Amino acid sequence: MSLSADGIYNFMGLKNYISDIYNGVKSLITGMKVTGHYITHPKEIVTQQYPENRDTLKMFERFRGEVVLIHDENNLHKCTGCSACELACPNGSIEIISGKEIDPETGKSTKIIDTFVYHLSMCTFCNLCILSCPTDAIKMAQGFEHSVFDRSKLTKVLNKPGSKIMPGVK
Amino acid sequence: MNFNIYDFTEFVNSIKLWLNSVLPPAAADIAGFVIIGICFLTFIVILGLSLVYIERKVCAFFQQRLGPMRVGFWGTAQTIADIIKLVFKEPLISKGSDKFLFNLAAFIVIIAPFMAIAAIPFAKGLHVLDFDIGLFFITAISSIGVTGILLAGWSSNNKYSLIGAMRSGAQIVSYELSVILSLLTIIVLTGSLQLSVIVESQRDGWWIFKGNIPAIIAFFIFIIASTAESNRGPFDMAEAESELTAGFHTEYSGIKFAFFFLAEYINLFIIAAVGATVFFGGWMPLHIGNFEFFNNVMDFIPPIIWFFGKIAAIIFLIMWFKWTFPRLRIDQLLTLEWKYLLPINLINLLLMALVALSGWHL
Amino acid sequence: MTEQELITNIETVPETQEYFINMGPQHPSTHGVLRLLLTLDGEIIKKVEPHLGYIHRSIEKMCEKDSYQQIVHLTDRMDYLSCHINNEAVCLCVENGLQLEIPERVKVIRTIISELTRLSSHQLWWGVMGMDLGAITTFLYGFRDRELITDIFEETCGARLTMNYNVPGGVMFDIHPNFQKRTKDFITYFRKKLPEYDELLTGNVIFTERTKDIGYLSKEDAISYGVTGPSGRASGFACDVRKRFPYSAYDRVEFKEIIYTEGDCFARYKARIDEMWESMKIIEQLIDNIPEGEHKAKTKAVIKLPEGEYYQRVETARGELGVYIVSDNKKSPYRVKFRSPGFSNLSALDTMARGNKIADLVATMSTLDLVIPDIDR
Amino acid sequence: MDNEKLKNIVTSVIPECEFSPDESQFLNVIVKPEDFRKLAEFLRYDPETQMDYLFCMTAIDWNTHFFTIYHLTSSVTNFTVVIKVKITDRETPNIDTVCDIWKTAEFHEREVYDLFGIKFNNHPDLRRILLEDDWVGYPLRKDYKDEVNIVEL
Repeated sequence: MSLSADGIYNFMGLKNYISDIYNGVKSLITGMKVTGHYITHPKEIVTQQYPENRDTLKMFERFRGEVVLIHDENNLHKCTGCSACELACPNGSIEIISGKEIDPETGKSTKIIDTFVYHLSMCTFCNLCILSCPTDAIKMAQGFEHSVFDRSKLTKVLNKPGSKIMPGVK
Repeated sequence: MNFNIYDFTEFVNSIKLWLNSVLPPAAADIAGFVIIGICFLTFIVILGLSLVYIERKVCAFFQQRLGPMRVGFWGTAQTIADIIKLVFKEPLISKGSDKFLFNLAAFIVIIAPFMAIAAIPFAKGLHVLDFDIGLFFITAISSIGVTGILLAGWSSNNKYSLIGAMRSGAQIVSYELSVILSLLTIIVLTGSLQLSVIVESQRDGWWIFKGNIPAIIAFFIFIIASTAESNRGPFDMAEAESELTAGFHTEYSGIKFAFFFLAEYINLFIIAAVGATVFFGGWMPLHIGNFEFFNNVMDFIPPIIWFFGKIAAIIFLIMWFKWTFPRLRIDQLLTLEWKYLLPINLINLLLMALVALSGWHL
Repeated sequence: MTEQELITNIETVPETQEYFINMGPQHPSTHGVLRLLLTLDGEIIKKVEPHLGYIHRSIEKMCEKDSYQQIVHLTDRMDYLSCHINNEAVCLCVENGLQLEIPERVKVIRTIISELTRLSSHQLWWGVMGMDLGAITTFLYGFRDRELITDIFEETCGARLTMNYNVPGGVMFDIHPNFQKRTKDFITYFRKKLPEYDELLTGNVIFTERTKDIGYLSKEDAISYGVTGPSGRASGFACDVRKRFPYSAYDRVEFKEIIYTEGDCFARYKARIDEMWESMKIIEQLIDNIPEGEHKAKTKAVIKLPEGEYYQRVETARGELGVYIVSDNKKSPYRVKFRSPGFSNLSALDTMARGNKIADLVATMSTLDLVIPDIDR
Repeated sequence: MDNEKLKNIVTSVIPECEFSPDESQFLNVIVKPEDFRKLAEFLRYDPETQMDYLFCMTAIDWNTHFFTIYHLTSSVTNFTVVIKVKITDRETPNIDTVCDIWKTAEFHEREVYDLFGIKFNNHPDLRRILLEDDWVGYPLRKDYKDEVNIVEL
């Protein structure tokens, strides 16, 4: 064994051995302090109890939950049936079945929507249909509770029965 | 019948006398066994359920969560619901497994803590087996459990289980040494393995305070080693969820899985009970020298509450470890034992002998 | 027993054998449906053979049918933890092809959200890494902090994970009025919480024992295997695309390229932790200086890229993502190739894990930060 | 190093290579499959080029022929070159492997084999990587038909 000062203090590596233990225990206690802090501060708990807080739970206005066709109080919507959204959709989750309506005043036939079919099961909520809509007839709503027992319920018809296109929207 | 919360001796004796008076001696003995057995079964089930609940809650609070909240008030009935689910689950046995050993393993695992719990003194006079090798009996019996783990891993016909079982074997063989040596450190002072004597010797103060520095070191080694022995995190190599999916009990389902689960928690209880008995005076209240008033106030708290309070504190400490630290690797686990704990333990034992000889302890 | 019999008896003692274990496709630490076929000798790994494709969705084939706007949302589903950066890569590539001048505001917004994405990805990685090593509490802490970022995303972009906030030419909406305040609040909060990560895991003696000198990858191997991102930089491979080929607003911010030379799990861990500090620095430099202007350049409804080939590389949270678009002047690309970082990073796993134990493989895998949909595409 | 110099270097190794138009992003070199291996080895080990990082490798089906495309860069000089190998044989397309030069090519070549059916000679472990082993056809080829899985919108 060398007689250097280090050699004496570090007798047979004993110093390293002890400092290993000391540093190890110290690091463990540092870790325990962090968890210890949180168990003594129950006010910092971040859990949200979901179904219970349903009333107070408000989604952000931009949150994309499902596509809806906007109807006003007179059951009028703005969809002209141009099927721009159908083309923009990457997954084919929008199907527009259009019909013809003859304007009683001018006698011209105009294209209107018959049914606006929305397959929620195929939608990826990419927002492209909303961007492509020239008349802002559709928007993303905040509803997110989509689970159903029957898959066919996910195929929705967005235009309400008896709804009409808003006058003046082309 | 004379029920006294501070001393159960008379109460237990009166039951014995009553049994002997209504039954022939042999039948009275058998009836006594049955009563004790039923008591312990109920106790263990309640204990297991409540410990699972406590663990989940404690873990949740460490992690800034709420834990189970749905079933019952604050989720108190959650574990009962879990047990009901486990009982009704199909007990699957995987193809190619050794069916006999597979079933046997679950029972061995649960029997070991059942036997060990008998020797634990709950309060004065509330003690089933009080023989002169009590501590030895507990350490010996509780290490039978590893046989069950080995069998479970071997008979499952699953390589993950096998690795887990082998790890567990290596681990328990190593850590058994440290547990016993750290307990021996205190035995040097008490001079007896009988648990009631150990408790009685701490009437004027617990060994962790009286026994000077070596006792404190011994306590921490005991906690570390016994956590490892019960296969709990950070030493849960045998289960090692992220490496071996679930280790030795990968293939178990239903009630047999519940046995493994229950055994883990009862082992936890036994460790804490032994630790409390040896280091913290068992059911003995906290007494400080000549502070008569303080000692009287402490005496007013029933011993059974003292005992369970100490156990709860130790269990909390072990849970704190589990929910803070990452898991060790198997070779590091063995390094920790053979390079650190065992040498420290041996030196500590020598120190304690020195302390005992020189009378430095209180 | 004669001597001869003894010798034959000794010879019939079975030798140790190598055996196989299937790790995955369902396994807690493969983080998805990755299957690793391990050849083991006891607990020592002799060989790791990844079997991929359990979540292959043929995104490249789908791109050949979709318009350029539609491609963007598919990239969300590759590396879902750095979805914004993936989107950005496609958009930059398309803008590059169209020679489109995008507003300064867009560049800054994209950079801020990219860095937030990187932060959230690293937070998740930190939590999962701790969980892989057995410290389950870290998982919850990581997610706790990540939640605040996803809230910012939800408010501004409209979704928490697959945001699809980019469109060719800009971003989908302008930033929400609360965006700057929320982001600043988050940075102040996270500057306090990040040291906690160090206390809980980085300094922990068990953790350092588990990660130091484990899963070593040399610089030569890192370059040869194309291991990029924090994993590559931990081996000394200076591969930060943000520095080498600055895009968006990275040319005007100051940040350090984190380089470690150890090449082990701990270096990869440290690289990511340090990267979180750098990301916060970048965000702080930009958040108050978002230039006024349009949030989107004018593009035609049907985008047709001129004939040619376009390559765009960006730095995702996992490494270098390359988007290679070959166009034949139609409304959908002729061929799209995504050079995903995870795919190349995974190929180095065998080299890194050999000779280590099963537990080390788990540590190595989690420091590589694999996202399986990114690998399989 | 600039494009001109690199062009000269490449021509000195493979005299009959083509270069793509100037306005493309990187320098594109189009070579024949039999010359490719030589060029790859040269670019990797020549002290002047040191293309040690293959950052993207893929293939394109141009109906009459395939291109396998190697994006190479150097971690030392930061210069990028794209090698395109024109494979005219559609029935049994094959090309030499480079996975001993750039290890990352091992996975990428398997992917190309999986999706395009281009065989890489001397590849140590050429199996399908993303699709199942019994998959019929090569999906990224332009003439690939799958009535079940591909829905034409």
